[in-house]
Amino acid sequence: MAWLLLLAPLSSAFLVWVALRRHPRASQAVSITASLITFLTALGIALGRIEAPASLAWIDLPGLRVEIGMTLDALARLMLLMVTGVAFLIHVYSLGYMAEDPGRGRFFGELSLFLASMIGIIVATNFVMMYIFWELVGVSSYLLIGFWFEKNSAADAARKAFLANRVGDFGFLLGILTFWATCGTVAFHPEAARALAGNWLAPIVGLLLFCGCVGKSAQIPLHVWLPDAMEGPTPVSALIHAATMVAAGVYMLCRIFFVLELSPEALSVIAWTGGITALVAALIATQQNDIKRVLAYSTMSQLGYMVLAVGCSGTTAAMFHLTTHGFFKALLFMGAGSVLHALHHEQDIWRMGGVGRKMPLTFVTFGIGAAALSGIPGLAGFFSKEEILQVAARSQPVLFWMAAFTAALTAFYMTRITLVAFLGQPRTDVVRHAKESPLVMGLPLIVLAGLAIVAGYPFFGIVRYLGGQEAGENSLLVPAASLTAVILGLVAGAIGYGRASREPIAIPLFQRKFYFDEIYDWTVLKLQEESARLLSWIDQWIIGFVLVRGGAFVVSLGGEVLRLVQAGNLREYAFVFALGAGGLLFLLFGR
Amino acid sequence: MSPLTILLVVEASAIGLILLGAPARRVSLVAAGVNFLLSLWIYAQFPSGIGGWHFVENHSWIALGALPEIRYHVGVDGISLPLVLLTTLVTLAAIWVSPTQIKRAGEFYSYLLLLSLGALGAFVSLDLFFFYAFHEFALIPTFLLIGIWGTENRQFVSLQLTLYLGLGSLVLLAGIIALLGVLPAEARTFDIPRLTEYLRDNPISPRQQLVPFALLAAGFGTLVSLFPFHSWAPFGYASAPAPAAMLHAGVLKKFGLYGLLRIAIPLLPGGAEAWKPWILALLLGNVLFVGLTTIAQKELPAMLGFSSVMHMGYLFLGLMCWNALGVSGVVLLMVAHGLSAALLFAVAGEVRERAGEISFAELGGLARRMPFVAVAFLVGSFASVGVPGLANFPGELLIFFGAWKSQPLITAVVIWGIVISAVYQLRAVRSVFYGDLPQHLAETVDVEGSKRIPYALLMAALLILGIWPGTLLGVVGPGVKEFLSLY
Amino acid sequence: MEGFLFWFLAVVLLGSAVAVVVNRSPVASALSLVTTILALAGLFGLLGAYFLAAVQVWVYAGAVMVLFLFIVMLLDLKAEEAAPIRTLGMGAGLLTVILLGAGFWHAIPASAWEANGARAEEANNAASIGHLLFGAYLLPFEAVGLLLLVAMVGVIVLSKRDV
Amino acid sequence: MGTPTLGHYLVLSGLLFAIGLAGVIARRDLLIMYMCLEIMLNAANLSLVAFSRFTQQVRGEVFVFFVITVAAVEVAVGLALLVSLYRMKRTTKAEEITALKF
Repeated sequence: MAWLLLLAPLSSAFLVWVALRRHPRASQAVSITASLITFLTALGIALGRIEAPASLAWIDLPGLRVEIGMTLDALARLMLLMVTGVAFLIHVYSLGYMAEDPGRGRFFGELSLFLASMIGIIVATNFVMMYIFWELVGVSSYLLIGFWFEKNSAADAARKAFLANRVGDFGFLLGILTFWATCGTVAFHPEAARALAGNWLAPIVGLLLFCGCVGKSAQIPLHVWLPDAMEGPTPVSALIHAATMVAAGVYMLCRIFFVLELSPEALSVIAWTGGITALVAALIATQQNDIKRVLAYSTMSQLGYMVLAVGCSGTTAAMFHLTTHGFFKALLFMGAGSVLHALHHEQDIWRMGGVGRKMPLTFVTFGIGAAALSGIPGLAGFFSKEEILQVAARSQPVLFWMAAFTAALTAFYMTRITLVAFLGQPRTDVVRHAKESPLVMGLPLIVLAGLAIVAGYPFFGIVRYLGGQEAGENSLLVPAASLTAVILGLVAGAIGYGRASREPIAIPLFQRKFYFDEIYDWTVLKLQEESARLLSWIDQWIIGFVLVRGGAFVVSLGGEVLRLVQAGNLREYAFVFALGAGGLLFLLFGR
Repeated sequence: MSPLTILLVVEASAIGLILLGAPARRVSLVAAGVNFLLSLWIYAQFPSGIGGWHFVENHSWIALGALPEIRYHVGVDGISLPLVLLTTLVTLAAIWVSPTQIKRAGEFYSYLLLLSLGALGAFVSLDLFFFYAFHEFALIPTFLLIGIWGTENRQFVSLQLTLYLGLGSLVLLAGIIALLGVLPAEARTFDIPRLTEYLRDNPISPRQQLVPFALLAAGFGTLVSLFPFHSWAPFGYASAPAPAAMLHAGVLKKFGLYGLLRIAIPLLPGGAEAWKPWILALLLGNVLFVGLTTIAQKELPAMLGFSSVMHMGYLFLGLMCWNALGVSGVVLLMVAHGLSAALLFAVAGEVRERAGEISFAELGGLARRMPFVAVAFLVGSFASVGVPGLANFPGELLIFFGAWKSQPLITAVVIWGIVISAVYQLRAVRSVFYGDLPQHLAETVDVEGSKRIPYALLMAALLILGIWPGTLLGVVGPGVKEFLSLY
Repeated sequence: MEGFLFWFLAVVLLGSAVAVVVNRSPVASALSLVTTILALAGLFGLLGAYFLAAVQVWVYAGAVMVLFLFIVMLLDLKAEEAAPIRTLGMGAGLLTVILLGAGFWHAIPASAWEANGARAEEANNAASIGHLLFGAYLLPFEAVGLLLLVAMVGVIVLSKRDV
Repeated sequence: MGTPTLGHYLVLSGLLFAIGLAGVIARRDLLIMYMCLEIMLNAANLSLVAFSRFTQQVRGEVFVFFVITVAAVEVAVGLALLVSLYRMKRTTKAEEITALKF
């Protein structure tokens, strides 16, 4: 039964790919059914009705056994439920959002492929299986970002995403290989990892594996692809680049925590990477004008939070925040998508204004999501962020203060986009003619808004499900600091943008995203391009010309010389032949 | 009669029929189809779980005084069977994608069949003489196919390729002679299993192995385009007509690797050990040097040619580490690379023919006009980049695992190749199929109808082997185990 | 007696062979060739191969030489008036004779100079050849017969003006 | 003048062969070259017969029989070729027939 989790979306993807690409209605039906089946299966698993099946041997050779199996522990069950639930809602939402796109058959097929790969990551029983599906989510993300492949920007963004992920995966694979070489297995066996304890390889393995997370979860310095990935259709941004795939990095860290915890050095590097990412992304978010980009940087920043939590040994906190963030970030993106849908894909918040009055449902749900993200008490985000700040305060005080400052920034930029986009007067004609989105898009918003409100409360049981909070004393300083931060952020946002009709402050460093793209253009890309060109030149001229053609030239020179002899004159041939024969006689019969 | 002989006879008689004036395309399609089904039958009948030779046929052929006896000795084991399957499948696809209207059709199709016959013969031969002769035999149609039906600069390219490969074969021949030369006279034989047995029981001293191994490695290496003996490959493939490039890059090139795997390394382990550092250094050249060179290519076929050279680096790595994981990976990757290279070259041929352009700067946005071709190219690209779910991934993975314990640094550098290959392959996707559609390509038409079948076959094979490598590993694993236990 | 005959025939043989080479007129060359062949037939007889001697005379002197003369007449070839044998060609020829002759001499093993075996069964010479031809060498014999047929067809095809 | 030995015959055969070859080299007329070829064949025959006699085997003579037959065939075909060449080129000079294809 549990195999349905993988088989349903896979067969849906295959069916659409082979037969239904040209039949949008059929492929929608197939894909949504598949996602519903996975959700129900996940529910069955969470309720304990469905057991994990026996593993199949995928590769079984002396020295390496790779299984395809299913781990269905609490961690996986929670993640499954969140992913399949959000995925189902987004499938439904896409019905409305993509209604006019001629290529939506393909779109739903690719969504199914993504869903299957994501589930594969969640249930993986070993490193190789995780790597397989890890790569596959990369592929489906590539396909979906490049869904509108005619757009140059979308095509470039897709490629950038795949390559950045590949760089991370390179480290991930090296980490897997090192782990296997030291521990003799690729399975997630905490006992097997004992071979690493106290070994000088432990931090190296941990950090190499972390590389995978850096790529997938858009941590600095491999984060550059995430904002560009917003070129994909908005449901994709909501599902893949906000709620699920990018969170897979954090999930992976929790899954392999038994390796990470062997090395405090690796953990603190992870914590610092997360903290810095959270802060930098939040700073950039304050100055972006594209509504989806603000949300993208916000996602990055929240992922930084989660990574920070893992680095401070707070896997429960990380997973808690991952789940709630999945709900409200999907909500925010779908809300933004609803606005874009109504405004004919106008993404600049300064060209909106007053959308709230035209689209009340979207406004209310978006507002709930924004409030949850900002960490306003009583909503899901408040509880989970609180957990993270607690673990940070316990082990990395400096990072705690950075995180608290980030919380203020979060509240600030969410206030900014809500005020600028939804309140005030309409600034363009498109807004004046906007209409509320259809019900298929509205319903998922309502469901997610509900979840964004309640998911954090203890009665909802996420933390309990994960086995309770990390041990340790909760300090009172944390809620105080975070509340102050939120209030400061809200007030600053309200003051700055309450009546603004254009950007009151301009900080180029933040607008240009800390110049990461420029730096990469100038270093990595240029370096690689130039060296490629140089090597190609060497290949063509030194190897291809001097060596190969030089050799050919010597041979053909010899040929030219010999040609003088081979003039086609029979008698000359006979003479040379006679000389040779005579010579041979002397040579062979020497006495 | 062994079914392997039937495989050879079917192609030979198809060539005969074509020469007698039968409709070339139909006859060769039927022959290739029959062979493909027959090889599937052989695969189904192949005893699982046991290594060793099967479907053996062994007759004396010719015995000349001082020369060791030459025997017609054929058979397959878990290593050569996948290559036979690869050959028949790619042959079928290559013949199928060939243009229906082509000048001198009879010759064209018989050369394709001849090329396939040579490769097939080399893979099933257990006699060194036939092993060598079949491959040599296949070089002739390669030359003619490029020389007559090739595109840009075909005269020069076909000559260069043939001279290069001929020279490689010559060095190889010298290597075989040197190998037999270091043996005592009574042990000299062309029979590969007997040679293997003899050398297992009476190993020759490592010093004596140095020269024969160097010659064999250089000869086979040239045939597989080991850096820096690779110059023939990229432009040869770029200029070859698509079916010829499919068959050569996909199938015939594997002969060199197969020879290293079957002859050079196992028979001369001491030589292999001594030359290992050199080969490791050269294969880095394949992955890094050629990999980066590939990035700088400006035309689709040349880029595919370079990329095919680059991927040979992985295979050399798997061979040099010489353990069950690595060698199984090599067999898998040989098949997978054959399939993906065939698919990509077929698409490149389609693009060249339908769009009339090959340079990246002139192409773009073709996915809108030719969605099927775009999908095929995407699948081929993902396969060659090593994405899971497609056949190349398990092969590469096994090679990495096999090589990691003994050569972690080199392996790490080679793994960086997965990033390099993603860079150039996705750039090709981007600039040929994505983005704006230029005016002059607005009328391009997609592949339709039964012409899609060969692409579908190749994609299906890639998918099946990628999703469940066990389909081949069930045969390869025991075969490799038995094979390695012989030494 | 045998010694004398040998030396006599040897001198005639070589002399007429040189005459074939140096004669300007093709007719003279052809006639010298006949002499060569007759001398050779004599040598065969001296060696006891009477049957072959007879065949030599019939086939060569009879058939082949007639063919040669016939062609010479047919093509109406004149002596090479304008350019006889060039000195270069002459030198090359001489060099060849010296080099090859010395080479052969050099190559003959010492034992050959002592070999002075008895004659083979003279009486049954033709009979034993016949037995071999129709026994052990039957297949080559038939093949040669086929070859003759093929040659005949070939010659007809070649000499027809328009095929 | 004692009885000739095998060596004598062999030297005689070698010299005859050399003269024939010299003729092929020195003469420029294809017809004469053909005659010289015949001389060379006959030289070979002589050594075969001599060997046959001095080793008391008839097999060598059988071989000569075949050689004579094949030589007759060769002359017939060769001369036919010569005639058609002459028709085409109006010459039988070897230097003037240098291209391997027409």
